[in-house]
Amino acid sequence: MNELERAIEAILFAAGDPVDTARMATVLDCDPDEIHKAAQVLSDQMAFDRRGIRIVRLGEQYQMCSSSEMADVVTKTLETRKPPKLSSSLLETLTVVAYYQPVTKTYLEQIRGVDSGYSVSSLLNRHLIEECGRLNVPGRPILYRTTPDFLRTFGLHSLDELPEIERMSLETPPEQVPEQLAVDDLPGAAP
Amino acid sequence: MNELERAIEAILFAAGDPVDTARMATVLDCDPDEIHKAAQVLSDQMAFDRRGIRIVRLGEQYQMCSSSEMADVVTKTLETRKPPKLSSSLLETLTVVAYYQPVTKTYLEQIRGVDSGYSVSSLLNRHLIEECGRLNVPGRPILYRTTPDFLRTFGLHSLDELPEIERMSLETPPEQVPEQLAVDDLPGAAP
Amino acid sequence: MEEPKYHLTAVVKSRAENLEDFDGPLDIILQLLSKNKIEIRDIQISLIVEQYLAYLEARKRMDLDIASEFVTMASHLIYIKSKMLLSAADQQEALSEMELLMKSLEERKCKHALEQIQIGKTYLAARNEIGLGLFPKQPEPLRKDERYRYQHDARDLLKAFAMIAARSEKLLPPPVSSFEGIVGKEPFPVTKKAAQLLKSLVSRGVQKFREMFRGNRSRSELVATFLAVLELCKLKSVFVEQAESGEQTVTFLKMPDETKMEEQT
Repeated sequence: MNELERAIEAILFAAGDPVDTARMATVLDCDPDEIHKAAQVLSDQMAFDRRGIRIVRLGEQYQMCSSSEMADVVTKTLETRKPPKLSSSLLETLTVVAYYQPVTKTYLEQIRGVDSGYSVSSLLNRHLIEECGRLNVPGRPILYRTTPDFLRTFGLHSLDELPEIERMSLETPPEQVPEQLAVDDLPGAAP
Repeated sequence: MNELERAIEAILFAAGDPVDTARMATVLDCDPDEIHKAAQVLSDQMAFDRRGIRIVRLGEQYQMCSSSEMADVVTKTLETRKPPKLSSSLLETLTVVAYYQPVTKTYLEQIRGVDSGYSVSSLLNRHLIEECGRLNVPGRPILYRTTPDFLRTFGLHSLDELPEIERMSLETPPEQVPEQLAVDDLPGAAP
Repeated sequence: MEEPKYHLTAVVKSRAENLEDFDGPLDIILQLLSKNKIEIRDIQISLIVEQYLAYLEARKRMDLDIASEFVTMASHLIYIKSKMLLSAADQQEALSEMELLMKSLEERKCKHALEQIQIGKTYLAARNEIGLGLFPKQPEPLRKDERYRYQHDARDLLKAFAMIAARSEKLLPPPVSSFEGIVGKEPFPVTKKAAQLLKSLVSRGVQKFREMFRGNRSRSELVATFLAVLELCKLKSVFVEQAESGEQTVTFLKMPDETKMEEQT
């Protein structure tokens, strides 16, 4: 490793961002071609040694970055905040997709009674639902279904294991049933 | 270079900030001692090869930084400046924090005998000290301690390397109004 | 800095109002005095002086620091005690003297602490520039992986369903799974049942509707029988009527058109 390579390594490290070849040539008082040559040697050596850091050329710039082979451990180490758990609205949307799949956004919004665009894209990002074709009606809306990640998350082996929805949970809770309907079921409770 | 060293190199590069040995051990699923050993091997190899980057141990953390031999070209390229040396009063305040941490401003003012508000905020700005909770007494004064940046700046690997001194345990008076002591260590540093 | 220790008999007020012995350095005596744990009148200064001299004798040398501290404190003790003995009116003044003494002791400690700090400061000052050339860098932007990494209980799905139901105040369309075993599949084919019925009707001509269900083994077979009768009616293959007795009878008319039967399956 020569002096020029050392200097380039230090500069690219401290910068973090891509650095112009011309800028390094000025600072190190040499020809841009020499910079290219030295940076290339460094880059090749790092790749050959399969180091944790690499140097990549981006046009007339160079940048140091961590090796993509190490992306997993890097992400795991640096993630300070655990990603948030599913909010209740995400969980609702996911539930509707799980039971009614394949389902369009319009249909699930109809069931939930609220706009669900954000929930759908958020669930897509988390790999809990995925697109599965389009419904053959005007507008050809996208159909969604749950993913294998969904099954894993909920400890299910297949969709057949989805807990059965009891009739009660489908109906309006008793306290919200209008009076006339509620008393009908009770013998002798004539109005 | 083995797999563990590669991973540590990638993590330290990506983190920029000091990284806990314990955190790396968890992510890389190995013993903290193995991390120490691998980090030490990496660090020694970099120093031996006189590379542009180095790995320094800061207590139970490691950090990657550019070699100080390359400080000039780095500052020139990035158009930054080496941080200036600490003034005598900043250095004194920092030393008190280093030995008595965690410590309140009142306590360190008691030892120094002068108001140290300016010094404390200046050391906070330079990331040489940081807040670390509050003392459980009336007024709940903020506690301060030194940072990993402090260790790096002074080329220390741990606080144990500070020379041993006699530490006094003072009767902490009720939070003093600094009026009687309001001779600021910086003349002309009016609030 | 080793300090001489003193032993005084029966001077410290204990809880039981008995006086206990004291063992410790001079500044502790002063502290206890200031906190009214010891009465100045109980202290024999001559005893303290004796013990101090014995301490010096044992050490065989003079520690100037300790000596000056001792003289300062002992003289204060004597001063305070003599004031106490003079009049009770001077007590208040004596007490503030005590506080002053305590304060000066604290200041001495602070001064010493600061002197000690200079050792560390000198060490750090020499190293001030060591790390100034070591430049760290900004963290690399994270490559985001939003893959979901929590475990849920499958019952969370039911809770979510209940939430929707409660909010919507209307009946949700039941999902396909709710119809399983009812109409979703046809475990007992209607066509097969229709063929059985026709065979039986052809041989007997007329049969009671109720009898058609005899020997049916499952709910789905019952459903198939009912549907088969309706279907055969629709195809005008059989005729259902109510007799005088109120009993429904099924009468065979003709064989249905085969192709239409097949649509059933």
